[in-house]
Amino acid sequence: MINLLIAIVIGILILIMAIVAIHNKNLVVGIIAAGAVSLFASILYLLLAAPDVAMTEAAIGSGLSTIIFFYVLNKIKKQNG
Amino acid sequence: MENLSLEIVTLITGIALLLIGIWGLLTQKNLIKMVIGFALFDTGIHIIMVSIGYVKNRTAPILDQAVKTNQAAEKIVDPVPQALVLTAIVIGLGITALMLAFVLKMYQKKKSLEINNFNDLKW
Amino acid sequence: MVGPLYIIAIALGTAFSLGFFKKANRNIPYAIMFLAIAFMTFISGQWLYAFLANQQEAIQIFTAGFQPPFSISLQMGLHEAVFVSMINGIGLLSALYLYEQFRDKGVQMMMVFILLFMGLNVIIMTRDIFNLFVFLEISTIAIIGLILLEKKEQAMSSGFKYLIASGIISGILLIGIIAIYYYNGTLFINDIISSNPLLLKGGSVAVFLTLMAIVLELKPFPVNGWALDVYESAHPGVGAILSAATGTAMLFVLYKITPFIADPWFNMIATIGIITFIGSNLLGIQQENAQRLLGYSSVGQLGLIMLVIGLSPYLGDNYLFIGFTLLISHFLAKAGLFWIAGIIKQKKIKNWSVLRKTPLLMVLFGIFILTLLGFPPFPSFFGKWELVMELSNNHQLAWIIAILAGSFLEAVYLFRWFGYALKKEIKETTSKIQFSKILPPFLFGITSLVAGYYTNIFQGDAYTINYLPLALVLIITLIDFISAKIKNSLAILAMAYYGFLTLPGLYENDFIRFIFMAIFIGGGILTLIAGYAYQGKRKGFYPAALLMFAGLGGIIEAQTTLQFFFAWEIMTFGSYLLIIRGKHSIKHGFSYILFSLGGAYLLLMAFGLMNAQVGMQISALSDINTHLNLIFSLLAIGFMTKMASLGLHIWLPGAHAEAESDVSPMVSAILLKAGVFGLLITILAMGAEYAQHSTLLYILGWIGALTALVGNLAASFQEDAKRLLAYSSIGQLGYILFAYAMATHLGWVGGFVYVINHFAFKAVLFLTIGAVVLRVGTHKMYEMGGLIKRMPLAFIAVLIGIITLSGVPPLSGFAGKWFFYHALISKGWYFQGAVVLFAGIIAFLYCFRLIQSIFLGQLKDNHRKVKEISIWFIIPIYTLIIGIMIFSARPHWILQPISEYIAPYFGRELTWNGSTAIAEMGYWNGEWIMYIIGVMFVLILGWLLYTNAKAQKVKQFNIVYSGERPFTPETTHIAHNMYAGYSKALGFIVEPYITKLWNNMSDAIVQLGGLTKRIYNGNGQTYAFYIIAYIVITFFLVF
Amino acid sequence: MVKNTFIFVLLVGFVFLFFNLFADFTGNTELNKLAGHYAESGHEEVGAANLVTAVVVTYRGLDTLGEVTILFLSAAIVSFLLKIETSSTDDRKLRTTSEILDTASKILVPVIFIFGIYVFINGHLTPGGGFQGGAIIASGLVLILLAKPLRQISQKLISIVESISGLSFVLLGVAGILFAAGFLDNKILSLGEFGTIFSAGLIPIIYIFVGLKVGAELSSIITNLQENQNEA
Amino acid sequence: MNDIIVKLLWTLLGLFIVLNWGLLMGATMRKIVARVAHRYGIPFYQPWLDLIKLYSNRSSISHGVMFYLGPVFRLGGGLGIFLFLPLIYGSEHFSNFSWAGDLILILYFQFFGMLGMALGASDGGHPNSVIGITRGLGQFTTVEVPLTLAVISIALQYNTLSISEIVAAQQGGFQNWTLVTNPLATAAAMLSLLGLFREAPFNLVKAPNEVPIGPPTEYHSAFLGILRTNGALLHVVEAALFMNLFFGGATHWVEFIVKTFLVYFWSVFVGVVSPRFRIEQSVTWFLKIPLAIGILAVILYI
Repeated sequence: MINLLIAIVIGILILIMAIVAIHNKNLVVGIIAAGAVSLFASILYLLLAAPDVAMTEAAIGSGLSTIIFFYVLNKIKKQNG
Repeated sequence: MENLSLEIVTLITGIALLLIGIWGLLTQKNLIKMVIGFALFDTGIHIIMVSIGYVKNRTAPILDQAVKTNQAAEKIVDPVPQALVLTAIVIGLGITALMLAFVLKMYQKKKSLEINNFNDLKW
Repeated sequence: MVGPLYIIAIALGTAFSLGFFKKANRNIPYAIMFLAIAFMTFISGQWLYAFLANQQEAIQIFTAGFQPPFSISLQMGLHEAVFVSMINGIGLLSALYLYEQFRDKGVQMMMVFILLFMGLNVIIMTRDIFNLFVFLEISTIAIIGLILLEKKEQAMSSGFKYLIASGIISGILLIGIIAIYYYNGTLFINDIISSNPLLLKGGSVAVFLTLMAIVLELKPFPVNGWALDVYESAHPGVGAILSAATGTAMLFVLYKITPFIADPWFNMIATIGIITFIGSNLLGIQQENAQRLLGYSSVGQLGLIMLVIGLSPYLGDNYLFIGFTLLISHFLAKAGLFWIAGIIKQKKIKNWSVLRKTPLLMVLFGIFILTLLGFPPFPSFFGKWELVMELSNNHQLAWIIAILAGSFLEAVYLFRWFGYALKKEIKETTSKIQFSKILPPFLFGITSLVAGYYTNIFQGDAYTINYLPLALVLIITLIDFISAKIKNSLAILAMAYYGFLTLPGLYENDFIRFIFMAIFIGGGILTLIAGYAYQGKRKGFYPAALLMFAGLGGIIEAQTTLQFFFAWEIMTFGSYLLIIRGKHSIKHGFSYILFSLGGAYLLLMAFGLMNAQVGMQISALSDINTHLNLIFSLLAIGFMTKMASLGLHIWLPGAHAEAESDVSPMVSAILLKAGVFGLLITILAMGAEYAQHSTLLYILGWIGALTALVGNLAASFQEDAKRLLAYSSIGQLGYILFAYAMATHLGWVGGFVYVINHFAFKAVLFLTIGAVVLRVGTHKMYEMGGLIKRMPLAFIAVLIGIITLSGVPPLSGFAGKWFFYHALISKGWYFQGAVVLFAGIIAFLYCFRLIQSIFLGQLKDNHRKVKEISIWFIIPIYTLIIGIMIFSARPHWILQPISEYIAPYFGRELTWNGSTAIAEMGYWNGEWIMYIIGVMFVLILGWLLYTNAKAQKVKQFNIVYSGERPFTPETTHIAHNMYAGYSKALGFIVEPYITKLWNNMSDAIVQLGGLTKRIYNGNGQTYAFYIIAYIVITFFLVF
Repeated sequence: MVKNTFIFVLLVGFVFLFFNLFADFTGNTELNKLAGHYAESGHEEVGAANLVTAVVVTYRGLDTLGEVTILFLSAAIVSFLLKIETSSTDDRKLRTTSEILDTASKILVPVIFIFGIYVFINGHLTPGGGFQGGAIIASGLVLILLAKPLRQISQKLISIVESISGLSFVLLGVAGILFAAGFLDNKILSLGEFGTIFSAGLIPIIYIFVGLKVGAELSSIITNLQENQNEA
Repeated sequence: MNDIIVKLLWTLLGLFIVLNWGLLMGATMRKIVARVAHRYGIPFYQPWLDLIKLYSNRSSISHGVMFYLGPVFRLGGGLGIFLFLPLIYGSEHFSNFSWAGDLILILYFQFFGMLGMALGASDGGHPNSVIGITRGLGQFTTVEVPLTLAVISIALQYNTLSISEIVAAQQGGFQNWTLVTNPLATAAAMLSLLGLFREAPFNLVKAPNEVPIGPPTEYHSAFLGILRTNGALLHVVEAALFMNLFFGGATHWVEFIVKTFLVYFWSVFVGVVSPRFRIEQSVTWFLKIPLAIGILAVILYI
């Protein structure tokens, strides 16, 4: 039961973060929010008894891909001036 | 509340995330935002997949002290969707990285991140 | 046998190890990659051979040592072997073709390339649905990588669009797969099939999503903007891969999962297919960019094959045959065209005229275009034929119409393009062409031809008499570089031999066919004799002419509708090539081929309907018992397009007038008879009972009469001699239509008189005028005049020609008129008849105009030194004139057997008493009329010679002119706007209403295309929107 | 705005589609036949305690191969893409990194690497495996780059690691055909004692290569983005 | 062989009668027209004098072969119609060669002369000739339409196209003439006749009173002689054709002469009292009233 509650809360958080990621004007915030979505998602995976997936999501979804986003953003900003 | 089980909550979360992702992909004019939208869409699908593999009140598909080999079939969740998701996540990363590389190149060419500025080829 | 898994291992191993060669000389990694692909090809080819040689069962390949569904398994069967061989084959050739690109761009692209083909191989072989997804992603990403081979700015954005789109699609696929897994507990395709995934609603939605994703990978219209952008921006070599290899693999996937699908969904696939086929072909019409055009065409072809898959429930055993022939045609042709595009490096289709610099490329281009369009003898011809037949057997007329409409649109742009390549002036020269680039399209072109032949053999109605002439055409094409004189002799010999083979038999068995064959062969030989007048090589003339005659002969010889249609299409294409040779013929050739194809499709439809009832024998046409009106109308209209009946005539004047001097008689005097022959067998098949009371023929009669009127009237108002003759042909064919539509004994004999006469005098007139045009260098009649002084032989020929044409006794033209009068009165078609006879009198106007403006009146100063027309024209002309004379003096030699032939069909109305024809109402003795008039003529001439023996010859310019002297021959020659008063009174009849009508129609289609193409606004986001919308809308339509 | 309304309507339709898709979804209460088979005999057939790993590496090994290939492709394309006509290279002063980060990276990076290797070597026993381990190694690299943005990571090394591990993966797969029951069969080596590190036959070895390969590929993507940063 | 010679001799006799009657009739008509116009007119023997003069002209010029052949064709046309037309009903001798072809032959043989004339005149190189020919041809096309319908109508009526049989069907008195039994066809044909004879209002083709225009412009001497001969011949045979079709034919030469005179007189009479049409007017005129009558004539017999 507690798992269910946690899942609901996390789920809501995920959705909020997702909306932030999409609708925030600031790209940096957006990217971080997207990373956060992945992070929360990995928690969901844990709840769903999928530690492997959780690890992967945490490492790749919220870790590496966020970093790649930032690299690209960074580069774009630099080119801009 | 009684119908609401864990996997259904996560399934709904996944679907909602997927829809938000599509929404972002379709409405945001910024290329990076579009990629973010795509990443969310992907994550949504992954959550759906894992939810589908879940079996009520069971543990991870790892055989150890807690889960003896002879009772595994009653104790663990379905490993197959998890395996698939693993693959899917990595594929998703590859595609995201590729998209971002393209975005970067496109930006270098036109100094713009507006999708509307990349309509050179049409009809 | 090397196991199929080694394909994967080799490809992956090569790709991974190429990383070691990043800094090395790039030829080394290229060689490794090439060898790897060659080995992959070898593996697949060896399996293909094994399956073909000994019909064994498909084998299953398990991975990881476990049975499916527990592990991923692959399957290698005949189908897989074929597809994998196709894919690897094109991979090998692409590798060769892209050699330069790989050398420039480095090792990474080679990795990408080989992985692409590995992906496609696994896609075909795998039996695991998630595995399918993974390797689909591989090939998608690899394609995106290959886009970068072309260093274009647009390549970036199109790559991004492609990524977004395929990202969404694969997401959808993933959802579908996981849902299928949920509902069926397996990922093994065979298990999914056996567990019937559609039982649950959710399961069916899951299958729906999977299906939609795969369909979307095939780029259905209008959800394919990103793919088109890639076609346009990528290197043509990549376009070839995307279109031929990826498309083929995806089709196989669709084929693989069809067992999942419920019946109503087949309709959905078919609908998607047809919308794609028609939609993209519609958009192709306005496209100027060659690669994008090829993109539209690819999408359209894939749509067509999707349609075939969707219609498979109707197609029965023939389903695979149809689908595969269409696919292989698309595969060969599209790859070939893309490769050619890469060789000549011309973006705009208007600039493709550079192809003419390299005849080999031109020929290949032609082969591929024809392969795409389903012309014989290429595989898709038989595929389309069977498709129509099977649909017709299942009463799916609407599908047939839609397919033919789409094919027609496709023909529009392909022939426009082909026309540009054949005719537009060449702006720039091409650089040298490497062997590595020309080899792949060359091999595919050869394969196309060979595949066509084997398809026909497989299909079972191969007919050697159809292929012998084609082989000859091929030979003539190969020796096209030698002098025209030799080729001409060869062609004449070949025609004579063909006649020798066929004519005696026909004479014994079927007199009507004999007459037509004699016209085709005899006319062909005579007009070819005129070809000796040409100097140089006349490149391309002989293949085209022989192609046409091969088709004409085939039409007569055909026993089945398939053979007939085969020959018909060959004839159409050959004549198109001939027509488009004229100087300003690009437009006319285009409209000719479009009308011809439109007509041919109607024929095809009719043959389909017929096949459903009585099979393919032409002789069985008379046994049909339902849809009589529909079938006969389709046939009649189809043949009337070739006969240029009113409403369908607008292609003719230009096509005939602009053609070369010896081509005009071929296409006018000879070719038009093909339509007549078709109409004739149609009406014969109707039988007297039906024919004599049919509304259809009643309408045809009126059309014939009005055609005659309008044709003749329009001819009278022409300033251009050849155009005049062309309109005259329209008018004459109107008579013929009218005569046959009567379906009576007298009418038909009259029709035959017209057919024979029109052949003879139109050949004489066109040959003579053509020869004159060659001498004076203009078509305009008012720029000629008085040429009787310089070319008396030509004048006499034209004189005989117009006497025959206008029906003045004693020459054979009168026979036609006589039969007409009697026939129309006995038939009761008085008013139509009056129109026809009125038209006949109008013929005098243009006859007079023709002979007066050219030969009589004042000789122009610049023509004072022209010579008599070439001897090579005089020979055939006077041979024909002798023929006319014999026919006039001894009409019963030919007409009596014809009369006997027809009598059993329509009831006897005519008897022969020696040379006297006796009808119910009157009689006619051609022989005696000839004698009486001859004697009389000689007597009067003698009298005049006697009284006027010393007449002094003066120049034409020496005339009484109201006390003044005329200025110049130009101002004294009345030729321009000759019938001004007449045109004031009746000119309204020949206003180009019909041309306007057709123009408006084609404008409307173009406009529609213009509006439709707005959906491709170039915005990747919009395309993404389309994908989602397409899925959702289809979902609501299906569920 | 009109367009957004359209999109919204569309998404509502999409929701409806999903509603239909999962109308019969009740959640599982037991394993299906396939999963049941894995659960019951997976440990005997494959010998890996982590069934996900068993599925990923052995039962569905071909998928994994494909997946590695996708990353490989991505890396190759990204590297190719970013090399295309690099724009003008003006030397730009980069911010100097802080001492702390520098030091931290020196200490942390080896730990991270070792952790990554641990994750993929133990993939058959505990959660984790090649992908996760590879990702962890790649994040170690990121840390290096954060600390010293100008540091050149040897592309060549990465490339060689990538190639060798990829080739080894393929060769091991082929070895499966030659010496065992099929492509990627892990029973070339004995399955060992269930639950120990040297068990599950080939799985740990394959996972090592997968880990190395994924790590190399991700590193390649990252370094490519990094390197070009200097030139941009 | 003997039969054919006898036949030829009889034919020549018929030709002699017809020709002289044609010349006389022409002169008479000219006289009448002159009197109507308050002139004295020519003497009745004038045409013979003209012919003799033309044939005996010493000097003559030719513009070329076709110029030379034109008159031959022209006379051949007139003579041909004569040859294929039965003149006197019931007379074996004056039925000429009508066994070789029926009404259709005669209708189409009209063109023979026209064509030759047109070509010959064109070879003369005179623009006015060509103008005349184009006008004539244009007018002729529509003149033929009512005639065609009339022919169809009587073919339906008598169920034959053989002239002899048509005449045979009209025997037995005035009430059996086509004029009575099929007045509409007769009317249509008689209107066409006006165009065939090219008297006013349809004489723009020859434009007799202004600059010389029309086919004969360049002709003179024996050439013109032949044309004149043909003119005389043609008027009679055309009139005879109409006589045969609509007015009961002739059983002896007197009836022949009276009837042909009246038929010819009809066109002269209309000509005398009519102004002249422009070419497009005459073209459209024939497509109005005569055409309507012709159509009615056919409809009545369907």
